[in-house]
Amino acid sequence: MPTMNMLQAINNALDMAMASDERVICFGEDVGTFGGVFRATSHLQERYGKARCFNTPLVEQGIVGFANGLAAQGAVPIAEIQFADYIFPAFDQLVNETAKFRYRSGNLFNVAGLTIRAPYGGGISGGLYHSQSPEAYFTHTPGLKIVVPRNPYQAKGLLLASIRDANPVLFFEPKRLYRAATGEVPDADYQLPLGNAEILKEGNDVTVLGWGAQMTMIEAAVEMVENEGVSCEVIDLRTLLPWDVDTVAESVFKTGRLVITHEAPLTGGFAGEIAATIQERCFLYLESPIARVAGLDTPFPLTLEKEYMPDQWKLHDAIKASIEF
Amino acid sequence: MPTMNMLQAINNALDMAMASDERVICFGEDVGTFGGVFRATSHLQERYGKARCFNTPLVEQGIVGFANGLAAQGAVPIAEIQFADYIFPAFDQLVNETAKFRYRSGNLFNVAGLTIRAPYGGGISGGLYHSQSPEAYFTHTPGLKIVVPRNPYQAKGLLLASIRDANPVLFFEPKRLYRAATGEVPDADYQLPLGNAEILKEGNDVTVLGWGAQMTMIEAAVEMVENEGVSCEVIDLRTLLPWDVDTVAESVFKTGRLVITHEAPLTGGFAGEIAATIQERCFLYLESPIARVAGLDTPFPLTLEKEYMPDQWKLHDAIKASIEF
Amino acid sequence: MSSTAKSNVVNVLEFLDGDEYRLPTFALLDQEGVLYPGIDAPSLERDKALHIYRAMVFTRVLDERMMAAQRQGRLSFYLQCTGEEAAVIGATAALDDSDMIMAQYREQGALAYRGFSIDEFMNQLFGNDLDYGRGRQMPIHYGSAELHYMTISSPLATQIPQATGYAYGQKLAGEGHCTITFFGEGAASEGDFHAALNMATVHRVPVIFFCRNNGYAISTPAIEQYAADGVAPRAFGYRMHVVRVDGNDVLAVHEATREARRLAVEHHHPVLIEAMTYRLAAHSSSDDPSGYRSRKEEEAWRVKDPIRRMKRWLIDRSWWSEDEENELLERYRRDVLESMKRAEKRPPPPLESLVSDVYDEVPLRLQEQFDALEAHIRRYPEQYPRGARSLGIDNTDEPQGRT
Amino acid sequence: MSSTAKSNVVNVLEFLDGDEYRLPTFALLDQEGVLYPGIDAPSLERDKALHIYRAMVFTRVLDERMMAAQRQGRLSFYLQCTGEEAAVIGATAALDDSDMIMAQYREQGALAYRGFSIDEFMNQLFGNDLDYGRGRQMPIHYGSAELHYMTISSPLATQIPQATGYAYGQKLAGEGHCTITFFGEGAASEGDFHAALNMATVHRVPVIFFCRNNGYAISTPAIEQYAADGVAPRAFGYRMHVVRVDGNDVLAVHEATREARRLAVEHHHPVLIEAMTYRLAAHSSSDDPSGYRSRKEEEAWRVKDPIRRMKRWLIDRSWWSEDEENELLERYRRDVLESMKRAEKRPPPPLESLVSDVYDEVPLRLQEQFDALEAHIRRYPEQYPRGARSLGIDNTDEPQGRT
Ligand SMILES: Cc1ncc(C[n+]2csc(CCOP(=O)(O)OP(=O)(O)O)c2C)c(N)n1
Ligand SMILES: Cc1ncc(C[n+]2csc(CCOP(=O)(O)OP(=O)(O)O)c2C)c(N)n1
Ligand SMILES: [Mg+2]
Ligand SMILES: [Mg+2]
Repeated sequence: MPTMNMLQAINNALDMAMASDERVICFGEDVGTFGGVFRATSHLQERYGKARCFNTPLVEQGIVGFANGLAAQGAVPIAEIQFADYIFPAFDQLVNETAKFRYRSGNLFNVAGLTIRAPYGGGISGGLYHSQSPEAYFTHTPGLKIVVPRNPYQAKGLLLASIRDANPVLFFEPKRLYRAATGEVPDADYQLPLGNAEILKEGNDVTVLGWGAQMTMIEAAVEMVENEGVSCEVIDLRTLLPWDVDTVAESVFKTGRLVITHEAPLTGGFAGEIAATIQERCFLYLESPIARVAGLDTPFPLTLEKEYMPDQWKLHDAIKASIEF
Repeated sequence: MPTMNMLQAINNALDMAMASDERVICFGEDVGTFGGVFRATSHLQERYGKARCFNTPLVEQGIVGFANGLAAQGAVPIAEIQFADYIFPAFDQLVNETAKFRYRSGNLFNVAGLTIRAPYGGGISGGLYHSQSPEAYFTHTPGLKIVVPRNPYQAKGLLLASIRDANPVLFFEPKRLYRAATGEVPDADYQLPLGNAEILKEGNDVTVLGWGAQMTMIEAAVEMVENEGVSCEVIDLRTLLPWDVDTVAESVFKTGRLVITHEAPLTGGFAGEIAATIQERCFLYLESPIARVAGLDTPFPLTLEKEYMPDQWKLHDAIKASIEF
Repeated sequence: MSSTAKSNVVNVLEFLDGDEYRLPTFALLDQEGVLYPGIDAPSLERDKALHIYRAMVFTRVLDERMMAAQRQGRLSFYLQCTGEEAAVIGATAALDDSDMIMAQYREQGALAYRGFSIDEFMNQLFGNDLDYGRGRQMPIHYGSAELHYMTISSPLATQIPQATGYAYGQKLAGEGHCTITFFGEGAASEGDFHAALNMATVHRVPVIFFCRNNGYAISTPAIEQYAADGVAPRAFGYRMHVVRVDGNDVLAVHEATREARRLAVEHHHPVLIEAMTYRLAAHSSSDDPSGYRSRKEEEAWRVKDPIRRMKRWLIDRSWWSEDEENELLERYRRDVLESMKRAEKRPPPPLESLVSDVYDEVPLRLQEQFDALEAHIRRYPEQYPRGARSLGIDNTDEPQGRT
Repeated sequence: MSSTAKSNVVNVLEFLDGDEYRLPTFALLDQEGVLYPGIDAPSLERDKALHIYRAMVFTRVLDERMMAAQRQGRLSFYLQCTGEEAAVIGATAALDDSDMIMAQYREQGALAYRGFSIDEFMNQLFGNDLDYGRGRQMPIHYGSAELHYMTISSPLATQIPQATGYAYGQKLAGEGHCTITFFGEGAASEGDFHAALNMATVHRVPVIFFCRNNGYAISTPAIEQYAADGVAPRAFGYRMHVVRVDGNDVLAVHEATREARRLAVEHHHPVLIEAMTYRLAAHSSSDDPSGYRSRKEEEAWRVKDPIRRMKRWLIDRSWWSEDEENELLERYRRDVLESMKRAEKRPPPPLESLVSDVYDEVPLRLQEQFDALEAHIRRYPEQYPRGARSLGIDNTDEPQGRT
């Protein structure tokens, strides 16, 4: 099996999607000749022509508006938003339009084919506007699916599934891992299921839950606490909307403890939803409060980014505190 | 003391704010001659002139962008978004700009004077796009304050405080109550504190928490359950960001039970944040899971709106279930 | 590189503001409905002309009856096309029937022209079990897949970039179709308008941007909406083909749109059409224009009524008569009333319509929410007459109309 | 009502596309830096001319040095103004020093002209304790309240409607000031651009919209950004005063902006200026233009270098010499290097800067988060060298530069 980094895996998925369905169309700022500022769409214009892979003018609301219309027409658009921080001008098109297209028309029309890709997250010295993790701005929006991969293998399989899913999908890519994460990725065309969390490691004392780039923080933290004799069950949520309550609840029934982490600010972050749901489902099983390890309730900083990040040491302490409660 | 409905109270607050500070400027779609589609800005143009109260072109991103610039210049803009459902085109200006203006510049510049008013909520046969409660889309945004009044008296005092607060404030007005809620409102210029929840009724068995129009549902539900012998402590959160954790936690320490309600869809709604925080703070005091009574995880419907609404009967049952857990 | 190459150099500083370039208004019929002198009879055959006219008259009747019904409390909300029938229907008639229409909300005439039945209108207006939209949207948010009429969405201007995208798909499909998108001069202020027109010329998309400039956005007069001479000059900023027409002249609108369609489909030139017209009625049933405009102004426009003008032209050609007119009016009025009665009596959409169509399938948690709701309604059927009715619980006495 | 009144009626259908109306490019200096024949010497006195020129040279030196520093890993990111100095500085020099500047990010020249010190530049670039922005934003996000230069924000085009609002405030204040906002031809595609220009003419606001059309938005050539003849014709859509200038001709830019300012301040006419120029360097230190444009194209523009052209003009007037030039270059290079060393050595902003300035005061819960963070850093000081340093814990050996 070839080894790829996450960008290569994504590029490979896009290539396969375009090869297998001529209705698949990729576009966004700098996506054409240049292959995107991160090069996720490299060579696609060469291979599939300018009509199917192209630069758009610099207007995110237009990109998503155009994509909505194109999807309604029956095409399978994959639009790139250059940084997730710049998805907000398209917020109305996503939240009022994409998400409600099918419902409001009684499924006379839908944007089933639509996928929006956007690199998200910190750890790259990007400051306020190249570091945000905006997933929770969208998890409050029925009608959208939201997917975040943690490594190259997941990225390819989840992206192919997102493109082919019969619902619009927001696909957030952890850009910190674009080149940093490498791994074996099958050449074949494969899909990983949407809506299913994955248990990466079984354990008994505490459930540790995250998604995307935070899985690397979890991995490091779990290694530390396991050395201190704590047995962790590790879950990658993978799909944030609709999310897999059952897998998480089952795990907490067993461990009695839950630590959730995300990079985005604590307040209003998606960990709140998970904690609220799980405290209700697992009330009688909880042995300590559900803990959230998240960003500060501030914009994303730069010089003190390391201090801001919900990293393995913060996770380590939260896991220990949960155990020792 | 005169009796006013909520619109009159808001109009009165705007009038007072404009009279007491000539830097206060009101604008938005149809806000000028017409006084706004709900008439919240009636007579302000007559009184203060076209330069200080005017119609804008139909472009929410422009309204908020303009307001940001005007506030940065030192003015005190009060912008109206005609329906909260139409605030999303301005999402980027609000979340990336308004909220981060002070932080990113080290307070060289800020938009301290800014207030954005928007009618929100259901119960008026408005369907998908005249019923939304988008507060949770903003509670994930450090730098914003978010305020929701429940009655005319609160509306006037909180709006005056919002206008004069040294931070940008989103002021969501429960339009279902615009004319339905009436009450005594002092003629005087008064402010109610931001950031403080208000205990409307003390009680021992369960804390029931909400804001805005849901307070009327809570009131009705509490009346029912109190007749069945349950003693409720009722809290109006009033300010959603930054929110008053201490008052809520204190109450739950006493009652051991919490029921939270909002109209917006359950998943990702602000009740999740509250539940997550309170289960952590009050873990050892909780006698039943924190319950959330919210909208369905769907867009807002029309014909079956009554069925959708988190009303007093649903609240009644949730309170009873919490007690009987 | 950047397009300076084509711009010649001058050494004298001069500021332009576009006033140099006034766009004229294309018209064929004068205010009375008589062809301007020296104009050839336009290429509109009798059958098509009558098809258009009937749709215009039907739209007028529908609007009158439904506004009356709204005033009687039978309907929660209504919004008229009155005064703009020529613009909407003249344009629609110039298209192929399977071209896509992405409208704003005041274009019921387009549906009438394409054959949306009265019952279909009524089912949407009353949000009953037969409404394609399953009673989820406010009245007037029609849609029809069969008639290639995209379901209306309230947020303004969102359909404009969508039209660009839809038309891009049509271009790739290569079946010779185009998209028309209607919007008001108010909606044209939204950022989405700019995005849509710019992307359309860059990607050479077969789309017609049809602006109904009716002078108002609710209470806001056009003069507070923009400082320019209408919306049409914006086309120059995108190098887009543009024409301004008298929107109350159905022949001019039809002719302009026909040619625009040819440019769009045959040459992939997107086109902007600005139809100058007037919203004769209130913005909607929630509005009262007496607060922001004069009766005198309204009267001045009432004499330019597009239906009156077309009628004169038809009668002059002996294609139409007062007798036929009266018969038609009577029939439409009767049909609308009967259909309304039928629609009012129908049950509301089933309870499950609350959770279907959010996704292709109902997700697990949403199903749980639904199950809890159903159980709740069974506990309190009297509080939820519609839900109870859908569940077959019959202890309710809800009136049939809307709340 | 709607502005049809002014539009005359025609009976012949004709589509326009703006090609009828070509906007010329205003220039005073030819490509060599020689005044076009027959042109009066522009009204730029010697002192001002040299002030402008020094700022241009300084900007070039700063850009060269800092890009080199970035390549050496001393700086995380950098972005050059190279090739656009005349546009930015020529415009700035035409303003009153207390007019507000709301820039995009490639306008360091404006700050240089107004006297931002080298140390001030460096403190921002290195995000140290003296950075006004407290090390929160990426390099090049300068701001100065004293110099009326709004802190840069990365999201594109957001400053454009803000400029309209800021200028509205200036108009009400009545002190005769205006706002200039700079943006690229790429950013002009955003919806915010449309909103800003339309609101500016409707509300007659003293604002200058200055578009640096440098041919590219990262890799996207202008030809894929819009189909029109540049950005300038968009002004017609708003009835806005507009002029296009050779952006590499500092005299033309200065002259045009001076007159624009007069129109804005004295007549409340907002103005759009399109300066045709070229981004000679990469988009930023993260970019490599060889992937999307030819060396030949770059070379063709290098000969049009605005600094070379101004220098020729200055030397022709005997206002400048090669000796002065060399001395200046040397001084600037030395000053930049020395300042850089100072800035690199400074400590990072204090830990509390993580939570200050989110609100006017730190909210209770945020203070709790901060306290927890502080305690955490005290437990793991070696993992947070900067935080530990700020807390006075000194067991760290972090290198001084950026991570
Ligand atoms: C994004 C958005 N903002 C505001 C509104 C509220 N609104 C509904 S109709 C309308 C006026 C529209 O005017 P115009 O586009 O000229 O169309 P007309 O009603 O004249 O046909 C407004 C402001 C809305 N529906 N969507
Ligand atoms: C809203 C938004 N979208 C995308 C970006 C990413 N981005 C940064 S610069 C740039 C190109 C800008 O081009 P232009 O406006 O022409 O300015 P120039 O760099 O040529 O000076 C892009 C796409 C951004 N910063 N903000
Ligand atoms: Mg209108
Ligand atoms: Mg550019």
